[in-house]
Amino acid sequence: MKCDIAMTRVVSPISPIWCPGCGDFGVLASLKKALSDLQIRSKDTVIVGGIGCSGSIHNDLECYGIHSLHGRLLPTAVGIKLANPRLTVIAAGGDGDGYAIGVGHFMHSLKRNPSIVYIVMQNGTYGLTKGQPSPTAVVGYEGNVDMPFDAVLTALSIPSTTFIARGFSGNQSQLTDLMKKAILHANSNLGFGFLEVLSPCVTYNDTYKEWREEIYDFDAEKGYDPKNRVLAFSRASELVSQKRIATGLIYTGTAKSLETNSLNSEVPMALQDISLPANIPRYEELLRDFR
Amino acid sequence: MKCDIAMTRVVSPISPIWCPGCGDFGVLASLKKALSDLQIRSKDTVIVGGIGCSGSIHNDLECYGIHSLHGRLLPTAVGIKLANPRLTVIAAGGDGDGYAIGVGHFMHSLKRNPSIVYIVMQNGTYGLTKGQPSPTAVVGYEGNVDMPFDAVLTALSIPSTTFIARGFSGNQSQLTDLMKKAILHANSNLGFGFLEVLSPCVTYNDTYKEWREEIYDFDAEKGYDPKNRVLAFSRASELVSQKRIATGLIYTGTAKSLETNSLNSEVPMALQDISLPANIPRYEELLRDFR
Amino acid sequence: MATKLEQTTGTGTSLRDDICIMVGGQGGDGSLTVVNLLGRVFRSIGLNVYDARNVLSRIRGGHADGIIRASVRDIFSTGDQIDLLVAFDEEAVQAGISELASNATIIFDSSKGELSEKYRKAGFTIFSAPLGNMAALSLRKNIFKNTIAFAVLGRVLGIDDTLLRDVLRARYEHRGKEALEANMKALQIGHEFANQSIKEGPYRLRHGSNDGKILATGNEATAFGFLVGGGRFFVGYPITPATDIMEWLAPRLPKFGGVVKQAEDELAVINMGIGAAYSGARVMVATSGPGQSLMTEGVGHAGQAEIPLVVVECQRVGPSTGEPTKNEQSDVNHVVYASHGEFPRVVVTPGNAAECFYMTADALNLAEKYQLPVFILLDQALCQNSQCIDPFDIGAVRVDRGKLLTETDLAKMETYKRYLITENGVSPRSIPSQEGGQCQVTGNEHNEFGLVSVDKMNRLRMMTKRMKKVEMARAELPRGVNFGKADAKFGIIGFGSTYGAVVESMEQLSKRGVSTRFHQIRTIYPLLEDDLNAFADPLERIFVVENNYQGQLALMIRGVLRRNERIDSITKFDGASFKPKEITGAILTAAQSKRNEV
Amino acid sequence: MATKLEQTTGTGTSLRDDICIMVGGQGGDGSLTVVNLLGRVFRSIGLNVYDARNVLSRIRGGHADGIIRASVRDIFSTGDQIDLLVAFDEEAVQAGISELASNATIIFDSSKGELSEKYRKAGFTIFSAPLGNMAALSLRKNIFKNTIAFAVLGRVLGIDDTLLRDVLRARYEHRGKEALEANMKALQIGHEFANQSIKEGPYRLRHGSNDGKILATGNEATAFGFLVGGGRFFVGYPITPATDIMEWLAPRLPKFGGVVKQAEDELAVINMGIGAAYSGARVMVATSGPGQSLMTEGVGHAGQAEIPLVVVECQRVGPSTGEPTKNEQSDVNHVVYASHGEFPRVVVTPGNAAECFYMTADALNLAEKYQLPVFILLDQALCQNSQCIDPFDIGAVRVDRGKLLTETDLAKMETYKRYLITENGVSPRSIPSQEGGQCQVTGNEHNEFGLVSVDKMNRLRMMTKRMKKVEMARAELPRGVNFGKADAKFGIIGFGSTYGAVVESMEQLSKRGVSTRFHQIRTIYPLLEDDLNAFADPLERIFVVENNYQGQLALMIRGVLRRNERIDSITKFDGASFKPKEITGAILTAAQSKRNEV
Ligand SMILES: Cc1ncc(C[n+]2csc(CCOP(=O)(O)OP(=O)(O)O)c2C)c(N)n1
Ligand SMILES: Cc1ncc(C[n+]2csc(CCOP(=O)(O)OP(=O)(O)O)c2C)c(N)n1
Ligand code: SF4
Ligand code: SF4
Ligand SMILES: [Mg+2]
Ligand SMILES: [Mg+2]
Repeated sequence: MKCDIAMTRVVSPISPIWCPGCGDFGVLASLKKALSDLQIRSKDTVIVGGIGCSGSIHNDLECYGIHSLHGRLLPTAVGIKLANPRLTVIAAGGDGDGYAIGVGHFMHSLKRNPSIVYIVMQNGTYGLTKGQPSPTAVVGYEGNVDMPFDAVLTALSIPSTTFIARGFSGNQSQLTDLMKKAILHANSNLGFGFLEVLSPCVTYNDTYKEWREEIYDFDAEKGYDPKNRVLAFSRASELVSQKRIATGLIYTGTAKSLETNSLNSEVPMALQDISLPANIPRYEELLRDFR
Repeated sequence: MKCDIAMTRVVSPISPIWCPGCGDFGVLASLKKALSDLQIRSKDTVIVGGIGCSGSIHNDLECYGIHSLHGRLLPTAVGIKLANPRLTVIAAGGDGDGYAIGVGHFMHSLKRNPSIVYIVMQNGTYGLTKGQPSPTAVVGYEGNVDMPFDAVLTALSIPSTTFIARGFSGNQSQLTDLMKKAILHANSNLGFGFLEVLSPCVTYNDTYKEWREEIYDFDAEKGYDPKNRVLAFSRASELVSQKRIATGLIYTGTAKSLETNSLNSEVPMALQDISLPANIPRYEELLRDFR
Repeated sequence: MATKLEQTTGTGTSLRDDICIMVGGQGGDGSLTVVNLLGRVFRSIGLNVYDARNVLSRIRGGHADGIIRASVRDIFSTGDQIDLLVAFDEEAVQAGISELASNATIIFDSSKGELSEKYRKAGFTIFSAPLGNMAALSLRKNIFKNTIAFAVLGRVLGIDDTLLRDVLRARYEHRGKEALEANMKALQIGHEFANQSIKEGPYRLRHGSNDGKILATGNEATAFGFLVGGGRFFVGYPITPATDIMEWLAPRLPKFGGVVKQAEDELAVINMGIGAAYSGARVMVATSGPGQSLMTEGVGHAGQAEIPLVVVECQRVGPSTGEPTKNEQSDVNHVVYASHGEFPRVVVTPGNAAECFYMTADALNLAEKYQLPVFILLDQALCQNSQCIDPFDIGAVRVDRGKLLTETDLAKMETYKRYLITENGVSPRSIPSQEGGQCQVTGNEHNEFGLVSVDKMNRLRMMTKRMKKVEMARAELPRGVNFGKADAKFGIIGFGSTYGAVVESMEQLSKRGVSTRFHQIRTIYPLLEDDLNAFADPLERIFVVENNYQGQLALMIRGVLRRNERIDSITKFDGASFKPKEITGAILTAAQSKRNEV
Repeated sequence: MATKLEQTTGTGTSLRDDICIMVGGQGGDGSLTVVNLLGRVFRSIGLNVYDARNVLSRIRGGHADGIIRASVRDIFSTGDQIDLLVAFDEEAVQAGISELASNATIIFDSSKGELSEKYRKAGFTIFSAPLGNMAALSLRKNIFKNTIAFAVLGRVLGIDDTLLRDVLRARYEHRGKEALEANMKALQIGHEFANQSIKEGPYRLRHGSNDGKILATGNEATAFGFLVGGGRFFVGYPITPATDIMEWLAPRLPKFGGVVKQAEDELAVINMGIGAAYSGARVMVATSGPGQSLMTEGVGHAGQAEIPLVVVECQRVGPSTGEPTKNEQSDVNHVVYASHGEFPRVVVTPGNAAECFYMTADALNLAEKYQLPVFILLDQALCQNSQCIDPFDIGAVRVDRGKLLTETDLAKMETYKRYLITENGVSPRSIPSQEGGQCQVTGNEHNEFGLVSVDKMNRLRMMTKRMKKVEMARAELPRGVNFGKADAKFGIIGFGSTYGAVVESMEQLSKRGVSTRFHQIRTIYPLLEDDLNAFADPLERIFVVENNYQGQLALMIRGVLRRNERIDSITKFDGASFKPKEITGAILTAAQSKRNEV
């Protein structure tokens, strides 16, 4: 990401920890480009990383970065956003992080519709812990017996979801485009920009080839209407049963965002004057409740 | 439940802790009837309760009962079933328990398809903690701003779900019927019998009247095909957008059960001979791995 | 159906400057409403009150009672015995009988039959009437029996009818005309019946002069302290006995530009809290034991990532789901030691509602000044029992945000390092949106920039930096308060709600010729060893009073006190708070026996 | 490109009965493979080995190294210094330099340039060759440099070429013909190059007589102990350094009718474990600090509901995500005190792989006999370092399921009470499917039938019953092991992997004229106070050695030891294990200075 301030002044991002060829490089590149194209200032951007190979992505950008606990990046990101809704908040982590240990928060974020972006780097495995099956693992992968979780279908099942997309690390231009759309969605206070990225783990689950074949790109389909939830569900389901994978902007709709629903102050909480003198008279009023 | 052994010999179930009129009485009554009609022996039945008003239901039956932690009844139930798949395992708890703190386990249970029954007493509120909004609370209830969670839609989004139904505590005969179906489904090793029950909280959220009006009963619709997942989703979604609620047997399908997938022994783990002498030669073989 | 008020064993009127009343029946009988009304009455006549509830973890049915004590003096316990019992059923008498004074009065609802002989002890005055039936008959609702009982109580206590009416009106005024009228009628019915039987009530209350005082529970005071201390972001998940804090704040915080969020579970609670605090808001979360257990990983994360955060832990009976509505202090070890690895934390323990207010406001400062999690450890009795205290001195609160940088500060810096190693371990903190403060924050071990590092030297320096903060904070942590005689040979150490019972026990002991000194601990981690030793050095024996099984505080104190063979443990773990006489008894017994080596 | 093997500063051959070798480079360079191969070589010549890894929490890249020590004696540490370093890059030399012996040998891969002057200390013997380039040139893959290095190592150590070939073949035999051939070719290339430069290698190894020994990590031994102890249900969630246990069991447990499940998180892990244990299976779960934090509520539940459960906690550097691959012992407080409320638990601490095996099998008995959670507290070094030990004596294992009822037992009973109050606190247990054993099990406080109760008397009896079990278990908990001279004045107390370094340090101290006695704790909760005091009484000073910052064990011991001013803490918290000389140094320094009051 082309930074608006001198980079070394703040911190020299380390080079990514990923294996050569890891899909996450593509995610990072797209994210950098999207932020830079949208001219979002690094000082106003917070990247919230999960725990996993993917969850180190915040280290490689020059924004504010916070590494949350395994599976907890979404509540962390929501807290950040509520305290200061002016920020561009991007949570980015792995599929184990998001769909296994963190799936409860995923469901509730889909439901609350906070105006943040959530990027899941899906690789069908737990990379950092050396290749155990993640919830998206296919049957047979490393002894996995469960049918894979399809986050797009599940996101569609939550009536308040507003942005559901899937990209592929191997398709940079589409991925960058989807990232920009997700960021614009969130930054326009429209709600939760959910973007799953197929991001192969070349070391433990190299799926580049399969995925290239399995992808069905809705963006490329003329006349596909991403505003129709039921249609999106039925089309995506159909693809799942054909062992294919829907990509592109799959659904976008409207619902009130969490910030619209919960916040009533012009000044973000993080920036308010909380000093005593400013508030004494109003506090004194509350004392009455105790009389 | 008409018990097959003298009840006082084991334990006198206490009388339910519920407020007069609570929907949970209806759930208990149906469950008793279902177990008794199916002639399932109390010694082979385990009821796993959650934490909440609803989560005390195991106390009022004379089977084996275990009260798990708030939100953890599903993993507890799955552990029980895996250790002894011959048991009839019924997890029963509240909507706060199941869809808020426990929703991660709900998702993974839907995915794994364990052959247990899961009854959620949905009342749109946290009864036991005095009426805060639960994930199914409607917008406006006690300050709730989020759109309600519809577990049926979400269950439909998981490709390996095999039994999805919704009953109403105010409709005993249908409820009993659905319970029997769910139990038979699980006990035939077909997988997860998910049954949400609309069970009004008369104290904090008395929805008897509204729900009677809002219910749309698929069981009553001639020609409704519960085998078509996409159709079920589209019909149920439509009802949601009309502020109506789908009830009845909404979906049933097939996928391998967790037990089929994971267990390979005739004798349940819980009943195996684990004494040393029986196994020494085979253990000795393993010693070789360390040479 | 007999509707007369029967009185047995009259005893004449006694003038009281301290009285304790229990009102009990089935959950939903409205016992707690009577307690609440009595509180208003007592406060109107200048008395201090203290109340406690004894309810089940269920919404309706099952025994439930409330206790209210009124006194001309400051009180922070329900005392040793119940003088007056209002029982809506016999189960309530059974529940109260062991605590009744030998000359107690019982107002008994005989709708389901007269009180059994076995409860009619000599010395008791018993007023018996079918209150429920009377209510059902005249007002069609059994529930109005509680207002009838309130009327009878007024007479028994010699309270002016007008005052009762005023109090009742104040409570029901805003609940619709119908409710108000029915209750006023119930009051009248009660009075009429009382007229028939009670000529002169058994009690008269001395009026007090507590007009300036306010009434607050520890939870309310904590919530208000948070607001006044500049707290703006509260996130919680319902759990007894912590929920009140969320419910107090919910309608109020948004008026100050803040937000109250109910999360999906306590894992989300602590991590949303971390996010908001990192973002720059002043944050508090509150929970009880089970929720605290789920927050375990999160608090360690806050410690390691150096996030300022206040966590209120409202203890109840554990372990596991335990007894949700009952009192205990058994999470000391848990908040002091929980979470893997080692990180700085502070645990403070207010002893009454006033301290809850001031110490919460200050906890926010401590959290920000030292960039660490600060726990406020409460217990159910402190959380939920109402108490009379001096009005909160709002002007006395300070807001100190510590080394929080401004953009101007940042502009002057060559390089910004979030985890700069400094003299006192605290690194200047930027918040997102500040130009030049961009940095990495992580729960992995990291270098000064916040980048992951496993360098051994770095590890040593970072651990030392972080742990040092606790030592640096020591000087401004809430110090223990000493009570009692400077030359006493017996010492008592306690924390939280035991404060009230201990103080009364000291008086009792003093009357028995045993003079004592009490050190009320207000920072339980780190223990302020110097203060403790200074307190303890002159003492021959030290009794650590706490509501748990193991004597958790006692064990901690043994680790830091000189001559620790002087320490005895006084514990109670049956779900109830200490009564003063229980402490008195334990100390007297111990005083008589020879010193036992614990 | 120069492909000759350059040697600087030859030193002649030294005959060793103990040698320590480090192999380092970037993650993915195959350093650990070389270590593994060396292990096989050394064991073939009858030596004991002990290895350790130093890797980052990433899959490829970044510095990674392995250390292997071989000795004719029993060894459980990597010792004090590295004799021989194989460095695939200069970073590896930098990483190892501070630990190199003054007369160390370095085999350096010069593909990216010669080793800097600053690392070429006098006394070092340096063999330099472009190993990577050689591999790339001849075999088209840089990665074969590790096999080339292995060949060179063989010559440097004076190992017979045939042995190297056999070992290499054994490893690659099952990985396809191509891999095998390429590696054999690499070996040959290495040997050819060595032929040119190394006439006589700097080392000769004395052969040992350890043929009967096996090689195991603590994790493998724990997993096997679980299986032999009758464990059939294992559930986990991947986390370093615990995952190996799950991975060892995954292919093996199902063959015995058991199951290994990977759950969605650690909350599911502990609760599935509880369910399966309740159901009647023998259950173990394993995790590291972060997962243990998430299990906090669950372990309290197991304690309260009286569920037999074994929890393995593989400590790593904390707090929070910390340093996942590094060694620490900082979760002592956490496993001993975590979870709200009070419940019985046991925490055992094996010190080597043999103890891991036996103590895990026995932990299953303890859990079932006393119906409580038993923690096995390991640390990364113990978990993952391979060590040579005597073969597990399978016949010595006992399976004791405690008071587990049969249907016949139940048929004889009038009434079955799951939580019957008994002499020793243990209630006979039924499992589902047993007729007559139907009952309620709950984490709420309950009566003997398992029905929820808040009765005060019941609470007192139930708490006492449960807590008593720990006291009852004491007699059969793993006792500490004493080493050293009975008349020593200096004592050492430690647990877990520090065992190896302590034992070597004692020898060093003895050579310096300081005789010591060592108490290796194997039950850390409850502390076996009598044993500890018996050990400590004759001692003048006691050093508690542990890998953490606070001296957590030392603080616990202070609470139970007589004359606790004798206690000193020796801690280390930089992510590395103790070296014997560090302990020796600390004790010598302390011995010289006057006794310091901790
Ligand atoms: C509570 C907890 N449990 C387990 C771990 C160990 N852990 C670290 S990363 C990871 C999984 C990573 O998988 P994923 O999120 O898919 O990321 P990837 O590495 O594949 O990008 C796990 C289980 C942890 N850090 N914390
Ligand atoms: C970890 C934890 N957090 C919070 C609670 C408090 N709690 C008890 S019941 C309950 C919610 C009950 O709601 P629901 O599951 O809908 O059951 P209902 O009472 O409505 O039947 C909560 C939050 C708890 N017991 N444990
Ligand atoms: S292990 Fe897989 S996910 Fe992790 S960095 Fe390597 S390729 Fe990427
Ligand atoms: S509070 Fe509501 S859910 Fe609970 S018992 Fe009463 S009616 Fe039922
Ligand atoms: Mg992944
Ligand atoms: Mg509910």
